[in-house]
Amino acid sequence: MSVNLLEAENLQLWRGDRHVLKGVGFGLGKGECLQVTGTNGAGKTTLLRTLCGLMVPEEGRVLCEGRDIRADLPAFHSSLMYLGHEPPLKADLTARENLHYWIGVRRRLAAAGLDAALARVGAGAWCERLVRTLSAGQKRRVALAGLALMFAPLWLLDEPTTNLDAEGQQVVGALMAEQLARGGAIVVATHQQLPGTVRAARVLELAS
Amino acid sequence: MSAFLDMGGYAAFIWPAYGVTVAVLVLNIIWAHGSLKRALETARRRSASAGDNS
Amino acid sequence: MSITGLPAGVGSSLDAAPSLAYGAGPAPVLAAARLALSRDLTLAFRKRGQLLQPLAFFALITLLFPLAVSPELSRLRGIAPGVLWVAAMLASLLALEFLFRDDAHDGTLEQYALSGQSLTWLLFAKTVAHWLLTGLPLALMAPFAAMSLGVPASAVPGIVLIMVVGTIALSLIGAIGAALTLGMKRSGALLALLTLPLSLPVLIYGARATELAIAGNSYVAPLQLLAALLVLAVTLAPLAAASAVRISLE
Amino acid sequence: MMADMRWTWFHRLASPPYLYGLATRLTPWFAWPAALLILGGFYAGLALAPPDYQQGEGFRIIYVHVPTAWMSLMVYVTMGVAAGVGLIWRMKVAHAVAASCAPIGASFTVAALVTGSLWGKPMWGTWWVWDPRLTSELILLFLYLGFMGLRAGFDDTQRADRAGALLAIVGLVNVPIIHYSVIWWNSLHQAPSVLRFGKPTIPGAMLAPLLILLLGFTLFFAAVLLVRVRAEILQRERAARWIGEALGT
Repeated sequence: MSVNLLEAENLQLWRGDRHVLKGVGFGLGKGECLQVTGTNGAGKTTLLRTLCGLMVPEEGRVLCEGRDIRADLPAFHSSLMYLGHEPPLKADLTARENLHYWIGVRRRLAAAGLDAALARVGAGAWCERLVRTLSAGQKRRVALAGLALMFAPLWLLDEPTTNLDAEGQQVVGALMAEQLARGGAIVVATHQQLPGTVRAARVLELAS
Repeated sequence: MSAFLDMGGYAAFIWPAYGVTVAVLVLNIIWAHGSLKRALETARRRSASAGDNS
Repeated sequence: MSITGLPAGVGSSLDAAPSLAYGAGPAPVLAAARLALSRDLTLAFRKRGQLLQPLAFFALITLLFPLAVSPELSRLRGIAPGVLWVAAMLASLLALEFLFRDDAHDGTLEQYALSGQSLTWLLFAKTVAHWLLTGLPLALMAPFAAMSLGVPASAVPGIVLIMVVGTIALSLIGAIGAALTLGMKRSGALLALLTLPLSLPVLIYGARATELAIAGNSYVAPLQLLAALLVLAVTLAPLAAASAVRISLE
Repeated sequence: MMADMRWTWFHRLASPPYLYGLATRLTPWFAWPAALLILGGFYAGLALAPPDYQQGEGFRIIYVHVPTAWMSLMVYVTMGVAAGVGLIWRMKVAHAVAASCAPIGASFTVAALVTGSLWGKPMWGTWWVWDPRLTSELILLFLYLGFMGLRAGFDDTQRADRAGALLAIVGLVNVPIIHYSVIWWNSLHQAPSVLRFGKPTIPGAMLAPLLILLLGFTLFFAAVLLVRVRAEILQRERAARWIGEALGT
């Protein structure tokens, strides 16, 4: 039996009085995509944040390749890319500078790579503009370029297609398909249909 | 007795000092019991309403 | 615990995949910290107006004392160390609110916490950037404020040196308070309540050293104590700030 | 195996129902001796102890000032240690202990300041002197207020617990630094004529009431803390099933 890339065991988490995660468990192998659905406030974002180790469940644990992620969080984080619903961009930096600082903190970056990633998401024409002048969809694309640059085996995406037009959604779909094809895994929280040709190996519905 | 209360002329300092200390002791007891009572009441109400629901 | 057994181009095995044009390998922690530093400096220079605020505040407080106490330089000289340090403490406190606020809001701190790099180092870099933008200008401006209070020019090098050491310590201690109050709607008064008592030793040694410098005496002893505080703050404060940021992300 | 045995008490204490029951049972065992010791100590301090040859009857304030000052510091240390345990082992009940400590400690810090000032007036001639002990006590009050203010600033108990705990630990590291800085500062500006609270060698008849009161106040703290901890546990565990069983509803 092969070890799962990511595995959650009986995650229990309370927020004050609210029992947000009630025994969530799943296994996710290489090249698989898990779709997390549920109404607003059902705990999709909480689950993603727990999976990446920002929140600590009261019970249960998250395993990466069979080892508890708490044993070595920095190593786990360097093989993970988490994209929240707001792209972490600075309004007073250009799109390109944002990517340079954001991804550069994690990985060595070459200028050519940066340009290629920006072209990939269709940001080549406006990547030197300040982010404050970009539309919500354009900001989202810059965040996608970050995804394209980070070759993390594990992607945790929170509503990746928000604010994107049809073409942008195709880019997300292509990026996700590529990630799965090279053996990475994706956990995606969305109540929309998965973009492009991506199919979820598993669907996890969170009840509120 | 009045000599004791006079405290050798230091009465104006000694008795307020003891008064403040005793007040803090008593207030601590009252506060602690008050918070426990409130917590108990809330807990009782909650467990009673939980019992009704099931 | 890097993930193994994935095809080339994925995760840690990326290092062995030169075919990818993107450049490879995790960034060394010092390079990451340098990037975090230059990012904050770049951002600050895009919004230059904010840089001047603590300086103007510092000058304004210094101005209050001659008006409130007396314009006599001989009297002002006596209270100059206290005025300089109280003004420096309040000015650096004012600037602290912006230290993590924006980065917490737009998710940058979250990405730092998930970068696989040491959050302690990244926050240390941020604090250094903050000091370069607020503490250092304050230390450089202190001589002018001091001379307006009747301090002799001979004391200027000493004052700058003492101020440099003291303001670094103030920034580091302040970073803990700033990180603890993240996620609160209104934190101004609370930030002062948390930070000022913890920075009192800096005030005590800094003001004493300044007093000795103004009198033309040796200020080595209090400066050494100030430096000891700085060493302690450098080793412990970023750790505490990193834990506080992690708590705010939970 | 030995290690397991040694740690069971720690894990039992960490369980809210166990600690709740233990606190309920233990409270009278601390409360009654505390009441006896404090009443006896006050009587001995006010009536039995001989007057001081220098300060006359005025020295009797020592029997309220020193115990309250001792409490202010001891409670802070307890709070810091509990906070550390809570932060490191993610133990909910330890956070409940730390949160319960703050108002108790703050109230005794106020008492120490007031009694110190009342002692200072006949000795120094002014209500307030920047004496190192009083100054440190005042800073300690601000540390308590900061801790309570930070906790109050969060809506979410878990976050308040963890942020407060970190502050308590930072404060605990800082308390000695602040204290020695204040002593150092004061040694520079000492006015020669001032009569200071020294470390006088107290004769046995004067010392005995003080020791009785120190023990009495410590037991009093334990009793009040246990009651407050129960309230905090009830608040934190309000969704848990054991509460209904414990209350018999």
